[in-house]
Amino acid sequence: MKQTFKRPKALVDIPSHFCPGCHHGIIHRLVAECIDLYGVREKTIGVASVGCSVFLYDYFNADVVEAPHGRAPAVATGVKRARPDNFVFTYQGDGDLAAIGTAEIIHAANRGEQITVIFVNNTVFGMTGGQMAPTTMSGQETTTTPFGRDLKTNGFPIKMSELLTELPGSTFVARAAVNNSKNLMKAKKLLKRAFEVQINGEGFSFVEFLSACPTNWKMTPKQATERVQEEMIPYFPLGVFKGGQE
Amino acid sequence: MKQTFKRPKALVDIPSHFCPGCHHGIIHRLVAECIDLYGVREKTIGVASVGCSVFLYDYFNADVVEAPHGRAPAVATGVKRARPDNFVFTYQGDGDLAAIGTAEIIHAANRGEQITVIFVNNTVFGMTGGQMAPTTMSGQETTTTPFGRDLKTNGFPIKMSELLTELPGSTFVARAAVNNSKNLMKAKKLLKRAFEVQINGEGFSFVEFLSACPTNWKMTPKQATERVQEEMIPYFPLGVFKGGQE
Amino acid sequence: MYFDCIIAGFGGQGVMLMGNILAYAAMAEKKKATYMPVYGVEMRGGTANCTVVVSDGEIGSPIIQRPMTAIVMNLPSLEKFGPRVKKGGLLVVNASLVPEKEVQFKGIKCLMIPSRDLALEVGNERLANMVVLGATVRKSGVVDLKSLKKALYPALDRRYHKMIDVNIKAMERGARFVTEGV
Amino acid sequence: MYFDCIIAGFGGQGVMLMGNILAYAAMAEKKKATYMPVYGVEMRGGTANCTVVVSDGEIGSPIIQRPMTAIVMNLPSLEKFGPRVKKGGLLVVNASLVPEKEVQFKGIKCLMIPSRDLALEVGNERLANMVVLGATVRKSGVVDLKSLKKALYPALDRRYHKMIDVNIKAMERGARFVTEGV
Amino acid sequence: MAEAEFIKGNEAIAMGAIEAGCRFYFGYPITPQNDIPEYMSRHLPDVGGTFIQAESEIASINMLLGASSTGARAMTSSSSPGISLKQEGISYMCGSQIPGVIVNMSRSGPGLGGIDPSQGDYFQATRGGGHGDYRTIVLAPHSVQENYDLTMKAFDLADKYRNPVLILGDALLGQMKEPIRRRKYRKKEFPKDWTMTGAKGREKRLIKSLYLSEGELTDHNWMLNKKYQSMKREIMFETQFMEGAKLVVVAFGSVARILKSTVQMARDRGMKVGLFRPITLFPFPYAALDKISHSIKNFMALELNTGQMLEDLKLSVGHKKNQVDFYGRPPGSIPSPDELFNEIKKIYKKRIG
Amino acid sequence: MAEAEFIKGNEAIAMGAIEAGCRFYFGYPITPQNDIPEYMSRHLPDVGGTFIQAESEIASINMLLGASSTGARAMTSSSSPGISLKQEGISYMCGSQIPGVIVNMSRSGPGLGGIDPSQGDYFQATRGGGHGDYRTIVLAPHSVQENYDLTMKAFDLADKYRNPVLILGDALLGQMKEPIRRRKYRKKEFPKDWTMTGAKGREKRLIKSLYLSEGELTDHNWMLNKKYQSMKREIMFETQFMEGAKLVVVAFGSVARILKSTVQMARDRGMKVGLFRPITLFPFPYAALDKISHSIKNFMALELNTGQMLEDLKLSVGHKKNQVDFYGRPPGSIPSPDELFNEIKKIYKKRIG
Amino acid sequence: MAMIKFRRERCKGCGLCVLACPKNLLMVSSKINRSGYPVAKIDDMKSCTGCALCAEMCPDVVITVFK
Amino acid sequence: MAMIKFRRERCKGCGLCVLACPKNLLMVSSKINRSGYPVAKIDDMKSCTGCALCAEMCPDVVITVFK
Ligand SMILES: Cc1ncc(C[n+]2csc(CCOP(=O)(O)OP(=O)(O)O)c2C)c(N)n1
Ligand SMILES: Cc1ncc(C[n+]2csc(CCOP(=O)(O)OP(=O)(O)O)c2C)c(N)n1
Ligand code: SF4
Ligand code: SF4
Ligand code: SF4
Ligand code: SF4
Ligand code: SF4
Ligand code: SF4
Ligand SMILES: [Mg+2]
Ligand SMILES: [Mg+2]
Repeated sequence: MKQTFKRPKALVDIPSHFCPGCHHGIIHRLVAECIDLYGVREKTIGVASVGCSVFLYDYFNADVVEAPHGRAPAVATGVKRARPDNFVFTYQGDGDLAAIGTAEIIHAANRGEQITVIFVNNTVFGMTGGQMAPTTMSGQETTTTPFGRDLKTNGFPIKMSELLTELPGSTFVARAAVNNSKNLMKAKKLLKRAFEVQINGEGFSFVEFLSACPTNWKMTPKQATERVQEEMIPYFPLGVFKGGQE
Repeated sequence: MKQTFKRPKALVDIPSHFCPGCHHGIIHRLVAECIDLYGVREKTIGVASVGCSVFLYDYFNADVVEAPHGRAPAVATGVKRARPDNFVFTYQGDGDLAAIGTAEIIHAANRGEQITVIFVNNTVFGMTGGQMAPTTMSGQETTTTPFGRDLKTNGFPIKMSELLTELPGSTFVARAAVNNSKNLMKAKKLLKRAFEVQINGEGFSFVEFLSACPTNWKMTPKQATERVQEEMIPYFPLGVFKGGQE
Repeated sequence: MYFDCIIAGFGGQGVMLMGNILAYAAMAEKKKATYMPVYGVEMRGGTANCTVVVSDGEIGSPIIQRPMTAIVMNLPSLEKFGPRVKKGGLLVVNASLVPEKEVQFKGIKCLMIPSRDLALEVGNERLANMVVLGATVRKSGVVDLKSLKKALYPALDRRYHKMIDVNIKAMERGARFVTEGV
Repeated sequence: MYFDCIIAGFGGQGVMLMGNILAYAAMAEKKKATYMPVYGVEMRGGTANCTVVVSDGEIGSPIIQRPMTAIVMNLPSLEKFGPRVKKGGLLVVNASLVPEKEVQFKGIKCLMIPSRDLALEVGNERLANMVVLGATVRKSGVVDLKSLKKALYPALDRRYHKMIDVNIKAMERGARFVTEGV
Repeated sequence: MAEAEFIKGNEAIAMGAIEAGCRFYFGYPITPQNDIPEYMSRHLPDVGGTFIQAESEIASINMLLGASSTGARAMTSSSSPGISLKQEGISYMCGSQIPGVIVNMSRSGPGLGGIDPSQGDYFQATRGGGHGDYRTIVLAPHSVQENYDLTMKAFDLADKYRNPVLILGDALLGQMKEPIRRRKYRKKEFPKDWTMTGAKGREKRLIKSLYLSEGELTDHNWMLNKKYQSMKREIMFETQFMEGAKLVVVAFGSVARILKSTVQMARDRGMKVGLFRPITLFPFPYAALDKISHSIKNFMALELNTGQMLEDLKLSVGHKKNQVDFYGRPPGSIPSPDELFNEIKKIYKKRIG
Repeated sequence: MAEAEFIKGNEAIAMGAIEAGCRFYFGYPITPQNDIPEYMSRHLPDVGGTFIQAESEIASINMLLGASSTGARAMTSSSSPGISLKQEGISYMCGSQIPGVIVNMSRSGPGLGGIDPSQGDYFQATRGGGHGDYRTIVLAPHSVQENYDLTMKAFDLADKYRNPVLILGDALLGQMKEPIRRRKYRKKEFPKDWTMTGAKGREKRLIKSLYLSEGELTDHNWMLNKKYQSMKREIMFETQFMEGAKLVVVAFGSVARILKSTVQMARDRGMKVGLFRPITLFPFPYAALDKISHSIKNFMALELNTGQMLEDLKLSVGHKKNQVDFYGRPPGSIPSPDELFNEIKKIYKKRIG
Repeated sequence: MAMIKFRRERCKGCGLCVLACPKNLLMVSSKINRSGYPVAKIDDMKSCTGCALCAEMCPDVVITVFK
Repeated sequence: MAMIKFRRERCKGCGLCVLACPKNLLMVSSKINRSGYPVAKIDDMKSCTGCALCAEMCPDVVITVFK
């Protein structure tokens, strides 16, 4: 018998701090698999952001530099410009990327920085204990929308993939989910394409992952995973928005 | 004989500091005319930004508060939420709104703040002496793109109206120019609609003005005004992007 | 009168609630109280502890290096806080998760509570924390058991008030374990 | 040897260039020099001035409250800087824009230069600044006229080097006006 | 007297704010102060107030600037890295003389640091971390009750001086629970002849910090400086065990709270140790400490950092004239009363014997 | 010796940077330092370098953080309000021990203020305007030549200490032109065993400022503190006319430059005035001033603000032991040598007679 | 009949009014005002229709129109 | 024939693998590991096809698959 599924080499063999059923763990593994697949581990420089994924640096067997909250695209810009031959990626939550880091992601995309951005949208500020994120859905209860997100006063759940698609500087933009095997397999394909875009020097690549946060959604892992399908995907449609060719 | 054209009351009768042929002066007057037209002078609170229009407060016969560079939409949010019955507008340059203030304008629009944003796009940082702005055109020489804007390294001229149109929170988004009488008359209409949107409580309204900066373009006023037509309008098309009805 | 204690366990064990109830009980007796929580990085399933200080007079520090009393709900907590208990102090151990052989401390009193069994007796195992709290209060005498029961009202969210009776039973069971040894 | 001067006018009059050339001329004579510009808020058409200090030794302050010499190219500049010239100092006035009656200062030397007329004589009116500079240097002796001419090379952008000859003529015309009074 | 309530330090701040008439809150989440925005989001609507979770700390401080410019009572809160981002805005508010209450429940730094209690932001708070010459009143509570009381006071001071007021707490003061007693807040009225309300029936008004004519900004700065000087009348501090003290321990906020146990321990053991706790960090009680230094010669600063308030202590008592010692515990571990006792004992032995 | 070139202060900084091997520049325009990005945008491409005009100061400092983390020599520049916005990033760089050169050609504040020379950012620069305990070396040039020389030095210091280095100038030092002489820069090599280059043939590396286990951050802070203390060996200052001086005037940067004329005037008039000019503001020359205070008793700080370095002077010489006077000229008008002379004369008369 | 008036001291000689006049009636003269700018003028006032396009385009509100 | 292995100490009992298995072979048992989590298990290993969907879904890389 041959081992047909194993831990990717780029993923350090330690327990994770993520809550049970958190999709961050799956997304970490997918990224690590791609690093292995393209053989770029020794060229990779990860940029960790601030959010539940802040310990990225412990989990990836690669060089990692920590960015202040929201600023990973700027840090990655500095890294990539200084080391154009390295593979540079950021990994950012929806608070990080779509709230405080709005300007940085838009301008990094607009400049067409040759970086890969992994964007984990779990409709909530996970690390800080479940406050509203820019992507929080209409009516969703969070600790700062105790009566549910009211579009009139809190604004609309923001669709970052669609927004970045508008910018001529972005090369590849896609949205994926890992809530079931089918979506997960599609997600792998999109992530591969994102990697290839950077490796081929084609430009800025961006994959948004819809992700479950059972803890702050106050759901079981099963309920949370189902919510991705039932509530999130209808509003945040999956697929390639730009640059699917190749 | 009756006087058929005169200085609007909302515009203080002092000389302006703008360079000869600068369109800021025209745009100021159009805004002042609308304030007169809708009789909102005594309810108006202007939010001045940092750029060549920083002295807005001297020119408008209305209450004005100064915002830090790029933050006028946040300041206006605070003002409008505290005084929902007042007419609140910001007046911002392309450096102010599309560079440092990217996050603030996107989120104010996304929240659907009931404010009116006057956005003056002159493809350059005017006040600071002619550096590249996010809207600087491909190949345009500025003091920080001495060899012309290179899309590969400096990114693309950003289309703010199009971007804000994407956000469900924005109610009215339009682009105007004042480079000739025809465009100027259309600009007036768009501006009126923007005022009405706020006055009727319909939401966030935004008018982008293409504007000439003869000084930093190193052109005569005539050449600069012509450039708006020949170079800018083809890339930054005029018209209503959203919310034209009513 | 002065009392301080550290209560520690995993995230889901309700150690923070224990601390809160204890502090409310003290307040009900017109004592001063402080409560200070410490969370790990993990949102769920991580470790957590809190410090409660009760006193007649003004309370200085709300945090304590060497507590008079420690309640440890799992093994890592025993390892961390057991050795810190002051000489002559009291260590209350959740015997359902901590094997007796690990509890080897000199100069302090140790109270082993088979909290899960006792909790199952009165209802369900999630009441283990209340059992331990009842036992601790009976043993230390920091507050009256009556005050502890009363404290459930302000400490629990209104939604859970229907659970107060069974919580009281669990506290009483813990207290009885101390008095009667079973 | 120590010399300082303020040169002031509207934006388009080239006062900054005058300051630069003067400083380069001093450098050509192995003197130390500092140049300090001050701009108004307006980008075009506003007021502007600069201060040039020339010395054999180390230069302390690059800015001067009461200059030994002031060159004023328009009326507002006269009003601002005229009264500040030190006793015994020199005030050079662009007579083409400043009426003689405004120039009423005691204890200083005043030099009125009909700069526009002289500039037109040698080429075009945009050379007025060079005329005034030539005159100032001849009058004050701060540097040699030769050094002033040489300074055009480093001070002017290469694109304008074809204009050097006519600039030199303007300087000479200014200097001649001082020596010959016409 | 009202029934005591057992609440978190962060909640006490939020409650105090609402009772003092705060109707606008703008913030961005950051540990360890999230209970403040969370409380505000739940309770402001009840009183007709507005809660906005802004897109960032920068947006928050500028929304505060905007709301306060209309004369409304408004607040923002954050913790260290978020407060760093607000520095430009704070400088603008000071320059434009706009009131507002800013809470820093500080955490450990530098950088991302950690979420432990820390006093590493003392310099930033007391000397203005932003650009230019400006100061904000800085209130440093050391208990949940004080969180509540000083927050109320902060709103009055902000309006009185038309200047932002900073409340400097930390993770300990935000997370701990204690009983507090509410008190009736009596709102003082302050002139509102500068607020943005629309120029109805009056001259237009202008709020700005840009001053370009010769000398104008110099005057503006001296005027502001005079105002900052005049804040001296607001100085607050607490002393304990000063009679016969031979060593005065100086500390603020959370560590001062811990020291209350320590100093008691010291006195119990016969060591003549007093405690001086500045409550206003700006203005700092220079004169009070100076006066004390006429009779007591030994001082010791204790801080959760590597030595910041220490400088103010030196400036107060003159470290070339009096003995000034220091124990610092930068964040990452919270010192217990016993540990602090040992540090004080060392110094006491050395200086007094 | 090279031919003297007549250039702007800002350009001298840009030139110095490129000669010191700076190959990455990230900035956002702001008066009065725009010549720096403009020079960089024109000249970096010649040497294979990269210029990015970032979307903001915050993006700039974080691009700097990124580029420097790879071991490249990189720089950002701005002026006061922009520097306020960089405070969070600077705190991160210090916490993560990432080098980098940051130029503040400061302007007048607070708020939007104006574009005049100012020294209002002294506290921010020397005490860390961001959160947490951190320090950056602060170099304060007073001439165009020094702009050039100290910028080169800044890159070495940044690499040596793995810490950002701040160059604090102002509008005067940025805008004035003076002849400078270029010098050959000899690049020193520093260990690069911490840089982000990809984990090829080695263990992975990590650059961070987050430290969560008990006590770890405390140790990290003390380690950093030790490093900051060790920077004392870099202290630089200049003195003039100290022989027989009865009053020592202490000033830095642009005002020190102006004072060189003033002190000369004073000496010409027989007043025994000396000038002490700190060149490193952090570390501040405490010991040198202290030593001087053993023989000279009268000091006077002069600053373009309402009194900031004054505190360091007091801490140096002990203001309860020696006489420390102050003249401040907050920005909005530039004092001339004559005006400063009058101020010094007043003090001299009062203290010396 | 129509008439336009210039407020010469405010004119900056930019010539945008010149571009705007559909009847081509305006020009920037060589007269300089106190601020040093050449000022706009109209020679043939009779042909002016009072359409105010010149005034609309003037950034400095130099022109008022009567009709 | 296929086989899966659990690394029980890493399991958090989230049950995502249970959802993922097309053959419905997995369940979260009542056994608790050292970290206090109930762990996933498979009873009917023979029916396992080795499709690895369970492993793909596991956020904690608890499952390895052999075939
Ligand atoms: C400047 C700054 N502001 C705020 C924070 C606090 N903070 C840490 S993580 C976070 C947001 C986390 O949400 P998200 O990015 O969605 O990541 P998630 O945890 O949901 O994966 C915030 C606000 C911070 N560390 N720094
Ligand atoms: C925080 C901060 N950064 C930079 C500046 C400098 N600054 C002033 S105006 C301006 C940009 C002006 O350009 P724009 O917004 O396009 O207005 P314009 O002058 O072209 O009308 C900049 C960068 C500042 N004042 N504050
Ligand atoms: S809080 Fe949410 S996002 Fe964070 S680890 Fe837990 S489940 Fe995942
Ligand atoms: S610089 Fe440009 S934008 Fe600014 S006033 Fe002059 S022409 Fe107008
Ligand atoms: S448009 Fe106005 S400012 Fe320009 S030339 Fe005509 S009148 Fe003068
Ligand atoms: S009013 Fe019309 S016709 Fe008359 S000058 Fe102006 S533009 Fe020409
Ligand atoms: S998915 Fe993984 S962690 Fe979750 S229950 Fe299954 S094996 Fe355990
Ligand atoms: S490998 Fe496939 S069949 Fe086997 S347990 Fe996993 S999901 Fe089920
Ligand atoms: Mg999230
Ligand atoms: Mg612009």
